Parts: sequence; structure tokens; C-alpha cells
Amino acid sequence: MLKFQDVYYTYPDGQCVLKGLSLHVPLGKKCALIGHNGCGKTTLFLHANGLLIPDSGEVYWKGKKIDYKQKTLQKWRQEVGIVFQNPEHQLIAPTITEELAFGLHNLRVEKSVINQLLQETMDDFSLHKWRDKPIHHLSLGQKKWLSLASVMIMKPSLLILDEPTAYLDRLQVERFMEKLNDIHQKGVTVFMATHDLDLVFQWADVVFVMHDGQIVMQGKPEEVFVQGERLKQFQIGVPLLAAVWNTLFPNERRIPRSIEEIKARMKV
Amino acid sequence: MLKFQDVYYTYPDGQCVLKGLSLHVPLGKKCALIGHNGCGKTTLFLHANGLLIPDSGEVYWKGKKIDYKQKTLQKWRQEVGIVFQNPEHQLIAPTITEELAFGLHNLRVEKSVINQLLQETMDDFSLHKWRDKPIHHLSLGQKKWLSLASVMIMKPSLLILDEPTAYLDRLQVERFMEKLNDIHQKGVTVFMATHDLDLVFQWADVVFVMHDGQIVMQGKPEEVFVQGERLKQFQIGVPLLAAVWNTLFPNERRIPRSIEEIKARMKV
Amino acid sequence: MNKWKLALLVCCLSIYFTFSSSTSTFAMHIMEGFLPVKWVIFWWIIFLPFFILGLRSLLRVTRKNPELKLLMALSGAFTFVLSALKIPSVTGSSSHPTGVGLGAVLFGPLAMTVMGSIVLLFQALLLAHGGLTTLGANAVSMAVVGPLVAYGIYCFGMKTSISQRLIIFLAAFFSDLATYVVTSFQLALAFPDATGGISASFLKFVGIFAITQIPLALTEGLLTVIVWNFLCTY
Amino acid sequence: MNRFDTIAYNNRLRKVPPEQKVFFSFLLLLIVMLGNRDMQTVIIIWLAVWIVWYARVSWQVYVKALLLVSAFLCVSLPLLIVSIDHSFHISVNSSNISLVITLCFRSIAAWSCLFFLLVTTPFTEFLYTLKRMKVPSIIIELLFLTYRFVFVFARAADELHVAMKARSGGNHWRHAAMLIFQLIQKTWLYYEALSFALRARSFSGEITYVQKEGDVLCKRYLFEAIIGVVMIVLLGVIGGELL
Repeated sequence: MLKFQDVYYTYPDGQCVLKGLSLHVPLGKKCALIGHNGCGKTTLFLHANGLLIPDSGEVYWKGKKIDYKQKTLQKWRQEVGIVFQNPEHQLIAPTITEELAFGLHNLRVEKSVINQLLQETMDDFSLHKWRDKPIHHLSLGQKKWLSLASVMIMKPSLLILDEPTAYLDRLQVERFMEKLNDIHQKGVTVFMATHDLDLVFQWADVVFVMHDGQIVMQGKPEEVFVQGERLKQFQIGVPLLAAVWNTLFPNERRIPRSIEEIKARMKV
Repeated sequence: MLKFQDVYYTYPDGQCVLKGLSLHVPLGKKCALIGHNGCGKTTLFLHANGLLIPDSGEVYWKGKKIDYKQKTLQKWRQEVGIVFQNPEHQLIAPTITEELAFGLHNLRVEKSVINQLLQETMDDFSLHKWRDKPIHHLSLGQKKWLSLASVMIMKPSLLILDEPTAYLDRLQVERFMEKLNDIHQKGVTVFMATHDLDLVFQWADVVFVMHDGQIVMQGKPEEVFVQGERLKQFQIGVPLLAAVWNTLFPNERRIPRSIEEIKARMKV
Repeated sequence: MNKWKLALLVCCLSIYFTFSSSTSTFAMHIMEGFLPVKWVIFWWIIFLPFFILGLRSLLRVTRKNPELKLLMALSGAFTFVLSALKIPSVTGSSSHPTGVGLGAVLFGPLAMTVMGSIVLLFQALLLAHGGLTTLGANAVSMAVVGPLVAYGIYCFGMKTSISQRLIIFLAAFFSDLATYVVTSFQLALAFPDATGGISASFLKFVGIFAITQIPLALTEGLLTVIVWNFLCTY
Repeated sequence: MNRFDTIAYNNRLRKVPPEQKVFFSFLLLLIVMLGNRDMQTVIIIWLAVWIVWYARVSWQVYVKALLLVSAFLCVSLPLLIVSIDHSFHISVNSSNISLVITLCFRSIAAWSCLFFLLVTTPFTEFLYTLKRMKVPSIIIELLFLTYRFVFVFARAADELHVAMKARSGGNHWRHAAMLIFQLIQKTWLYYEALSFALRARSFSGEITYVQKEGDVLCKRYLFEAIIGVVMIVLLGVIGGELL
């Protein structure tokens, strides 16, 4: 779906962040990107809808090479939704309705369609109860929720999230992940960067490990997280669950991905 | 060491946050505070060195009731160091040296003493390599590190941290926790709020569970986290390790607190 | 420092000092209902042409570069927040159109008029400071005259070999004085002295405000220079 | 600032259409500016009823704000009462005193109108009204964005200030300079981050806002407002001092 080929990028201040990155986000999968802070994850995301233009290398979207013309960009940006790390840096309008309508209005969608989409999204994300609140009265968790809603209202086919669960409490994380699964069920490809390895392990179909501006490992979580030694080299650990399992049953290579899976296995 | 007795606090906008909170942070222990977002943790911390004054109820510091006079406050604030959640909103000076010296200057410490403490802290936190950088060029992880250093330079006897590990990657968390253990070893009581239950489980001596402006549970982590049902009621889960253990060995009540402990037990 | 960043910094500083703490001294903010109707209308009529010209220049700038709206709104918010903060020595001081002129060098002097008026509107509608009827009069002193004086001093200073810091200090100092002289003049026109007429009334206001305004203008000039130093150094 | 803003979102007149409230307070403001002292007195009392009773704004908040304004007024009045002639002879003129009393009533009445608007109408809704009044969109856009950022910065400033106090700082003028400097840095950071976010959502160069819809005219309040205004105007006509 989204493909990077040998992408190089250096910031104007001379900091080289992407160093020949190649990556292929497969259609309809739940993808996770892990890597230590400063390895270039955010920069990568900014390339995923043309906010930054690679110095060299190509970016493909749905098989087509991106030409960075205004028209291509606009269409592309509608199809790729990004939820940034800090909701304060994303929410522009002071009220919820306006925030949701912002992207649609930019695409010059008709008023009646906007209203209908607004209604749908409000229902979908149960935003009605906050509707009359200004954004500065929302809590951080609610702001995060809203920034997801305001991206999803554009009906993107790829949803990118940068550290969506930081600062959220357990219940909020649960709700958020439930929503993500929902969104994925409806056919949206989800691509998320996070430090929560246990979450990745449980949730992802594909894991990409990024280090120093390149993708150094990729594959199914069970395959990636088995290679504890290599991960260590990239300053990444192993999910707790995998670590526990390896300690308890060092000979068993098939690691369960969640407590439910352990339960199921125990029964067998 | 620090004691709250029946503390009530309502914000000027009418939001009642602390509702008869009682808490005793024991001397020299590693304490953790857990609770869902919005339960009042940050407000509690702001009471811990007189940044907020309770509407009713008492606060005791080292056995003495706080009288909120300017002189008491100043001494108290030197003895209680707080590392706030967002380092972006804690660092105030334009350079690292000034940031470190900020608190000392305010206490009118002598210049030669300040210089010596600066030197010590720079060594201790290995800040020399950044020393000439302006603060806004640091990464988030570095800012967090610096905010810890600039609190520790005051030699507090109680260190309070609000969500210190959010947004940090694994290696950074490890380094941070190592430092905290170091600090604790030197006789400082540490009191931390976090959502990372596995961290709490591994690290804390005492856990406080906060819900709706009150402390509803407290005790050793092994005692607290056994009560999964009650925790659920307060919108808190169980550490993954405890959950795995309970699934695998439902009859064994003594839950290991870390992978090392599991390894040790396996050998026996 | 890139051009827009510099512009932002200057703009923030400048607007900030215009409004920094007019909240605590009534003097620099003529309160709602204070002026009689005819003066309300008079000052609005004086103010509007500047405002409209400012609006046009703003439209020109933002059409070329729409993201500048963001920058302007951010600096407006910055200014407003500082003016509402209760920090010793930040508030408790007066108005200060310091570098509005400096911001004007980059944004165009008239664009500053618009931003200034917007901050005044926020002060009226979120803090109940100043007012809607007196917005015209307040804007003339703070968003028109102050910036122009600062702009003039800056332009003049840049041609001479005076050090930059001194220019900034002087621009800050004199634009503040200009603002308060204009305010005094406005009050004198509206409330002429029963015996001495307008001139006596003017002297009365200027004299009294001088006691508070001159020291404040001095300290704020210094504060500006310090912040300016931070900005240049880091 | 936060306080008045919060009240504006949570008062009992919140659901009354903003146009009604804005028109009402502007009309009263006009009457205050043109009317006599009796009308102003009636308006002060009447608006106090609206604010404290109908809108359920806590009376402490109202009284505190009122006292603050009166204090501002008091500071400025002595200057107006006293007159100085050319030989620097200070005297008190009786005509000045009546002028000052007039001024007091007018100011407080006008302030009441402003305050009523402030605590009953959220700023964004005030903007909808401005838009209906065909104010140029660039002004509304700027006001709109500024309003959003005001609270972001207010929070940042607040947290920075608390952090300073936690280390016994915040009383030195140098700290004020530091705070300003930090806020300027934040401003720039926000600009960079938000411009990405804007482009990510295909910013078309125009910041938009949808029309608030579904407000029904509130008959009960409208009725009272009309009756009240008519009576006040009549009072002015009978007093014979209108205009």
C-alpha cells in the first residue's frame, strides 16, 4: 500500500535522519513501528503523506510513484490520516464541531455532506456529550480521542499514529485500542509507532524495527521478538510476556501473544 | 515523613479534587501512586510542598504540621523536590547551567557552594557533554533527565515524580530507573505516580491506589495486586507479570516481581 | 535565525509589551463607558482608517503565505496570556509598544494595528478590561501611535551606529511614553479642567501618570533588553 | 480569565441563542451611552438580576468583579474632581462632582453590559454572531485561532510558573524574563508543529468554522427583554433627558 524505497532525508539544519530507508506497509494489516527515540520514526511519518519530500529515493502510494504535485498531494493527504503525538499540536479549532469539520472544509466538501459526516463521526466516537465543550476544557485523553476522530472523519485508507497511548491510563488505552481494532475491521490499514512492546506484541500483524534511519528488522511479532539479542543491539527490549515465557519454557519457541492465548493453551 | 490527614481541596472553578485524602509516605521507602487519569494525583503532588493549600485537613512534614508561612514554605520546598509530568513546562532557564542553579539562586546559596554543587551534579548526571547547549535544543528524554538533575541539585529528602517514564524508550526508562534507585540508595525517599503497573510492581516498596480524590488501597505491591477484582473497580488493571503468573499457576499466591525472580525460583 | 522566526520573536515581544499589564493600571486602558458618546465616536472614526489599512496589508501578506495567520494568532495569544498573568514585575507595569515597530518592519506596520486591536478585544471580552465603546480610543493610543513611534525610532536608530540594545531600549521607552501621553490627551479632551481647560487637564493627567509610568517604562525597557539578549544568545 | 470563560460555557443562559444575547447587550450599551442616570441605574440593577439570577453566575464572582471595577474608578476620580489653575492653585469645583457622579453611573452600567456578555456568551459563539454581522473573515479567523491558542499558552505559562514556585522562584524580575523567553520558544515550537498538522489536513488557506445551527429563539427571555427595554426607554422619555 505505502512503499518507501531507499529514502534519504536530511533536515535543513544538517541532521541526517533517514538513511536509505525501505519499507512496505501491506494493505489491510495492523503494522507497528518500534525503535528508540530519535531513530527517525516521526520523520518517517512526515514522509508518509508528503509533508516532507525525500532528498533521494522514492515513495509509492497504492503502487503509484508520488510526484509531489499539488493535486496528488491533496488526494494523498486525504487518504493517509496522521494522528500526531501531541494532540495540542494537532487540534486547530477551539470547538469540537469545527475541529471535525476542518479537514473536510479544506477539501471543499459540500455543506450537507459535511453535516452528515459530522453526525456519523459524533455517533461513532460518542462525542455528543462533549459537543458544547470548548477544546480547552477537554482532558488529554479526550483530546487524543478527538484528534483520532478528526482524522477518521476524512475516511482515510491508511491511519498513522505516533505514540497514541502515552499518558493514557489503562482504561483509556483499552478504549483506544478497541476503537483502532474497529477501524481496522472496517478495512483501514493501521500503522502505529509506540514504545509499548507488550501492546505491539499483542496487537500487531507486522512489526518494523527502525534503527538509525533504516528499517533493520521486520516480520511477524512472534518472529521478531524471538531475536532478543539482535533487538538489544538496537536498544529495544523484548515484551515482558515473551521474556517470562522464555524464562519459564526456554525450549518452547511458539510464544503466546496474550493472556487469553496462554489460557487457551493451558486448557489444551 | 510526609503525611496528609483528611485533606479536601476544591479548585477555584468549583471542581472538587481531593475529598478527604489521607496518606502517609514512610521515610526511606520507594512509593508508587497509581490511579486513573483525573483522579487527582497531580493535585495531590501540588499539596506536597505547599503549592496548593488545602481547604481543610492537615499536612505534616517530618512530624510537624505545616503552617504555610513564607519561611516554612521555603525550607519545605527545598526538602521536597518535584519533577513534573511535562519537562517542556518545567525547565525555565535558557541554559543548562542556569537551569541547574535556578533553585540554589533562589535560596541565596553562596556562589562558591553553587559552583561546587553544579560541578558535582554535572558529574553525577553526566551533563558535561551538553553543558553549552541551550535547553530548547535538547530532546524530550534529555529534558526529562535535566529536570531530574535540576531538582536533585537541591538535595531534597523527598523526591516526587509525576509520570516520569512517558514518551521515554526502553533504554531511557532503564537509565532513569537506575538513577532513581541510586538516589534512593543515598537515602532519599522517592514517591512516583505512573501508569506503568509492571514498573510499579517491580520497583515499589509501597503502592497507593488513588480513586476519586481518596486513597482507597495501600500496601506492598504483592498484596495490592493480588486483589484484581477490587483494582478493576478503580479502573486499574493488574501488572502483566501478575496476570501471567495467575494464569499459569493459579494456586500459587506468591507472585514473582521480576523476571530475575522467576529465574531464581526456577533454579530452586 | 530564520526570517520568520525572527519576525515571530519580534512580533511577540512587541505586542506583549504593548499590552503587558495595562490590566492593573486603569490609566492606559480607558474603561468601558468612561468616555462620553461624542468622544467614543470620534476616536472610533480616527481608528477605523488605520484598522482598515492594516487589514488590507494583512490580507496581502496572508494571501501569499496563509500559514502566517497561524503565526499571527500565536503571537496574539502569547501577548494576551502574558498580559493576563499575575507575575510580579510583569504585571503591575504599564503598556509598552516596544517593538511593535520592530514587528512592523517584517509584518508591515499596519498589520500590527490589527493584531493590537485583536488583543484589546480579547482583553475586553475575556477579562472585562477596557471596553467595546472605548476600544477605538484605546486602540489609537496602543495599537496605532505606540507602534508608529517605536517604528520610527527603530528605523532612525538603525541608520545610526547606536548599539542594537540601546535602540530597543529607547524604542520601548519612548513608545510607552507616547502611549501614555496620547491617553492623557484623550482624557483631557473628554474631561477639560473646569478652570484651566484642556491644557490644564492634560498637564494634570500627564503629571500624575508620569509618577507611575516613567519608572515602569524604565524597568520594562530593561526587561525587554534582557529577553532580547536571551533571544540573540540562544 | 479561565474563570469567566468557564462560566460562559456553564451558565443557565448558555442555550439562549448568542445573537439574542449579543443584540441585547449591545442595545443596552447604546441606551447606557445615550441615556440618563435613572435609566443607567435601572440597567445596572436589571442586569445584576440577569447575571446572578437568570444565568446563575455565583454572586461572589459578580460582586468581586464589580468591586474591582469600582476600585479602578475610584482611583481615577480624584483627578477629575480636583482642578488646577495656572498658578498651580488646587481647587474643588462642584460642577466636577456632578460630572464624576454621572461618569460613575455610566461606567458601571456600561461595564454591566460588557460583563453580561462576557459571562453568558462563549467567545466562539460571539464569533458566530460577528460572522452573521458580516465582519471580514480574516478578522474572525484570527480571533478564532487566537482563542484556541490563548488557553494552550495560559496552561503552559501556568505550569511554568508553578515549576518556578516549586523551586522557590518566581519573584524576581529576571524570572519574568525567563518565563517570557520560554513562552516565545513554545510559540515557535507550536508554529512549526501546527503548520505540519495544517498541511497534513490539506489546509486550503482558509480557516473555517461551521455555522452553529439548531438554536431556537428563547421566547421567555425575549419577552422580558423587550418589555424591559421598552420600559427603560419610556423612563428616559418621561425624564425628558433622552439624547
